[in-house]
Amino acid sequence: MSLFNNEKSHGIHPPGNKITSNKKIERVPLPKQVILPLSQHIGAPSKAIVKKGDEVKVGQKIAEAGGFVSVPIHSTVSGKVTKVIEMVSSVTSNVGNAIVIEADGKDDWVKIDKPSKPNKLSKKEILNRVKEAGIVGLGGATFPTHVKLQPPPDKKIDTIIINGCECEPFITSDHRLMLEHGEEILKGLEIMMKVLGCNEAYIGIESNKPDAIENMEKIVSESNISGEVIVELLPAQYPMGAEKTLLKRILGMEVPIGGLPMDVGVVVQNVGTLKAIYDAIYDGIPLVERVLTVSGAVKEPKNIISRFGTPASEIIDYCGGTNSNANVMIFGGPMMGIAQISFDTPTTKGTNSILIQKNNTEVEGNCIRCGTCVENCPMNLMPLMYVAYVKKNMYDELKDYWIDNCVECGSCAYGCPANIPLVQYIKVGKAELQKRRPK
Amino acid sequence: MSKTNFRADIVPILFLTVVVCISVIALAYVDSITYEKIETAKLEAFKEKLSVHFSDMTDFTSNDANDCYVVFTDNNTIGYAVKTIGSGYGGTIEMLVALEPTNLSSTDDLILRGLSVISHSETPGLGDKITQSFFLDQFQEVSFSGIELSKTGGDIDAISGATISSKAVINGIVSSIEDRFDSLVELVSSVEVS
Amino acid sequence: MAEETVDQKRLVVSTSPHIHDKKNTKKVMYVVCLALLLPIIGGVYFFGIYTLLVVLVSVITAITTEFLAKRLRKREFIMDGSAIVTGMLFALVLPPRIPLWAVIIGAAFCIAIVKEAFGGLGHNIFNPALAGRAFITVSFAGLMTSWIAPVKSVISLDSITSATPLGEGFSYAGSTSDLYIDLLFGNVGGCIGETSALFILIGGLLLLATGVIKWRIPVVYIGTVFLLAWLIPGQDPVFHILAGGLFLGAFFMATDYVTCPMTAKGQFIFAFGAGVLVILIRVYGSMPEGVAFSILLMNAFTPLIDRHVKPKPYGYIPPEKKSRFPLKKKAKTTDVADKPDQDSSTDKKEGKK
Amino acid sequence: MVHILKNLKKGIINENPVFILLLGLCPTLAVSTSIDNAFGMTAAVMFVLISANIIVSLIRGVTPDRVRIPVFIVIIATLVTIVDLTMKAFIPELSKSLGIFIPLIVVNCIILGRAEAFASKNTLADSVADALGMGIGFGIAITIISFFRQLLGTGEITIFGTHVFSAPGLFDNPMSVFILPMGAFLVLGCLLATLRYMGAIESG
Repeated sequence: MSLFNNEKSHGIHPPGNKITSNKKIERVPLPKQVILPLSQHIGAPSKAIVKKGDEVKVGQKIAEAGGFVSVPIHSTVSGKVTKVIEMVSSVTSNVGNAIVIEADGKDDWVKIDKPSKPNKLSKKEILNRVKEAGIVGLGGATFPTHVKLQPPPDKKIDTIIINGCECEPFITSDHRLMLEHGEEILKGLEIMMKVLGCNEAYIGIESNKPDAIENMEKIVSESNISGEVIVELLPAQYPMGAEKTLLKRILGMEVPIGGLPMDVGVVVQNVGTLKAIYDAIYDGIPLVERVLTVSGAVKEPKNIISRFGTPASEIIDYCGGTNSNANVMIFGGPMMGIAQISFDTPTTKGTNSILIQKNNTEVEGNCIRCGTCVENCPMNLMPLMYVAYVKKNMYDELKDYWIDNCVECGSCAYGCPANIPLVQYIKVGKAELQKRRPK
Repeated sequence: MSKTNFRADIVPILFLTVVVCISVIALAYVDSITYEKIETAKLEAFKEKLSVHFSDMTDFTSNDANDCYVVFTDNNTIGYAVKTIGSGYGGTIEMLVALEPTNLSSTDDLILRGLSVISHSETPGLGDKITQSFFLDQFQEVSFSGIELSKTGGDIDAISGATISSKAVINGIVSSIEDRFDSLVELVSSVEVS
Repeated sequence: MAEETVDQKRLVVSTSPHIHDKKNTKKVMYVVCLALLLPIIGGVYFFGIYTLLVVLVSVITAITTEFLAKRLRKREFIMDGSAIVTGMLFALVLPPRIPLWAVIIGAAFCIAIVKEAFGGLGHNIFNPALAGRAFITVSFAGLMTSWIAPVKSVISLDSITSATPLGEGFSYAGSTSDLYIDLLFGNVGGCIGETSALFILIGGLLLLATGVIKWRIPVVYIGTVFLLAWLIPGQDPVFHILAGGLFLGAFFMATDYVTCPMTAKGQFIFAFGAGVLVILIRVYGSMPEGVAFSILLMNAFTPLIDRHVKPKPYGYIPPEKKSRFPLKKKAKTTDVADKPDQDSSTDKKEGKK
Repeated sequence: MVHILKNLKKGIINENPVFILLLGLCPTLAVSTSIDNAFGMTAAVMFVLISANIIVSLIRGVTPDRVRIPVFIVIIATLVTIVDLTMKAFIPELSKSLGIFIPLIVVNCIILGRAEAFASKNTLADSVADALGMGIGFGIAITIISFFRQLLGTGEITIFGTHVFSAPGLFDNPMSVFILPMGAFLVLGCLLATLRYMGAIESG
């Protein structure tokens, strides 16, 4: 079958541009003001528990989980809540509430509830702490981690895959994290394995990060779980870091259409999330900051660590400002990231990179049916059919081509010689199908 | 259920029957006027085809299968004709081969008087050149054995670019005449007896 | 200072991905043009400078027609090179001494009817150049069957009527190896661009090397013809692949993105079908050459192939096949039901270890 | 009187059977190889169309609904057979070149369509006007198509043996594709496209 379906070719090789991979993580000065949207994660928005005028400290809970698939939000600075505003989400473009906090510059922390014996914590306690720390998947999808750690009883998890691929060009935050905080990551993994009760884990790292592979292998071999964790070298190819492609690459299994990795007994977690789990369990620190890469058309591309809610402009200024012709700011990588309306947009839990670019959108041409998108699609779909059907408003036919299986990785649009924005058409089609779905 | 509704069930049947009857009567009437005319028209049309080769013909007779003909002028046999079929590029080619009134001991004695194409579906501008006189005239006064392409030693030059059509004509003539030779002989002898 | 520039800047918002491969339609078309120059040079060498005129007229007519058609359809005319490719390909499948007016009519037909009437680039069902050739063949059968022998002089306007090797069959005076060499280098009668297998092969390899075409269609197409000719008694497989327009068709026509299937499996079916048709037409049909019609016929099948040969998507679980014997099926399903999915996946995993 | 004229005009322009309703394409495409054929076909179709409309309109009050279509078909088939026999008897040449398409008038959608859609619901005068209009519309369309096909396919125009004119370049190298069935589709397609472009047909 490999003659007909060359699986290796499914995916693309955009130029890596990992210009910041040798830059140590730097801490950005505290912002003067933070804007914290109540919906920074997948699931129900959090519910605010502070009101205008309240004094808050760093790490103080300012919103609590709005449901099971939801997490609390903590203040990332110390200061005063000045207002609650309505703002457009930087991810979904939905309008939601956001809490604005004026920083007093003191950076006072709330009393940290640091467990005395982190290794002795029960499964329930760990889950509770993970949830209360507001941890979500930091790879970009921002799925609440405590939900992932509590699979339904009929789904036995036997393998954990740690995603250290970072297949998107430019981004190096996970790379730096693995180099500088490898031990914490592995401790986090240990906690996860304990919670899920499984004794098999893979750390998948792309071959373009040899130092990270070396570092992680060294740390794994020195740890007490060295027999259970395997560092897996993966070819540098986009989208290797999508959980479904990663799972297939490492375990040779496919997640059924419409299913989750847990359907085949696997949980995929980003390295950043593991670091956050470590912080929450060992140090009792909630999720208030993260590592992110600032790259592209900025004067000094850097890996930085910043508090959530910091306006992007402050981070960019810290990196020396933008080059003169830049007119696009992307939260996330160039392949799947979301272009932002303004430089003032605050970063959120899912923001793993700020990428500055010059707009290079070209005129959309006619599809010449070259099949590049079919060949590039990691999910083995036929993206061009979605364009054809969406253009003709034939939404029901989209299902015949398994549109729900699309992960919107952008490989199709990247290679399209006619510059067709395929992902845009696919998003329109999915949204239209969602509208028609009987509730 | 079993009760038949006269208006709903019987009337339509009766109506349709009446209509059919009327149309049958009408057709029978039209047929009675036109039948003879159609037959004569057909005969005339064929006679015309034959008279291309036998300009002084007055009558002809044919066998049961209607593919062999004997042509007369005032009861004198002046020649024979055979309908031949070749399979060409676009379909069958129907032809009429006119023969000199020779001794019919074997096919080798036959001499062609001429050839005409009755119907064909060859490519216009190419294969349909078989209907043009420069090609057909080659078949005048040719012995049966000479019906072969000049390339392979015969008397007939193929139409350039339409070798297939030319071959089809020749193969059609040869095979059809070989097939129908016996019935031609039979027809001729029966005519002579009467 | 920096802050000011940052704040006042207006940002452009577009959907992901924000980077793009350097490949685009225009570049693809110009690479094809470049590859086509080789067979054109071959044509000029063997049949004289007049053939260059034919190519030029064809290309100019194609571009002009596209411009006019776009104007008529009130669409923007973009010089994306596809008209040049069509014009070149069309000229290459014409006899060397075709009158220029026939070239104009044909090239205009290619663009106006076969391409633009269906909606322009990407929407045509048939390969424009081949459909144009078919149109001219049916229209002016006489012109399209008058071949000349190679004159091997650029300035010569001589024309000695000759038959193509395929039209003549095997009645070639000389040894088989001479025939092969003549066929390979193009020293035979035929269309402008289809005589020299070697030139076309080099052009085709250029396309393969630049990634414009995939190996599947040319290899399967030529391979099928070779294999079938080898299996049929009395046919010379080498002669069959070298003679006529098979190479030109396999590398430049059958691989046309728009009119061939997109999936690898579909391309196999397409190329195999075309190969079978070539042999059927050449050996059992009434025409000496069948490349053009084989590709056109398979073009007609392309939408069907694309509809039914979809790649198996990631994570696809085939629906349970309906057995024709319900009793047996029942027994089977209970078997399967006993073992949940989990088992099969762990099996796989263990295999991996 | 006004609406009779309206019905007449409707068939020729607004609802031209070939160009707008796209009905009766089988004979239109098949026999439009020469203007002679077009005239012959038009005459045959018009005779059947008018007679069928007259008869259907006359019996519209008494025709039971359930056997409506069979009755219409019987009437049309009878009329067509009459035309066929008559043509064979009196104009065998034309009959031969129209060939199978005379008997096939039976299934020509224009005729059954008008009988069913119009004549079975309207008065005699209206039905005759409708048939006449449709017949003329069909005639005009098939004549235009056959004009182009004959001109392009043979390079000259002859009507009933009379040579009208020949196009200089075309006569030496006629584009025989237009005489073939494919040419009929090409000509019809181009004509429809032109009419649509000029706004004669509303795009829908």
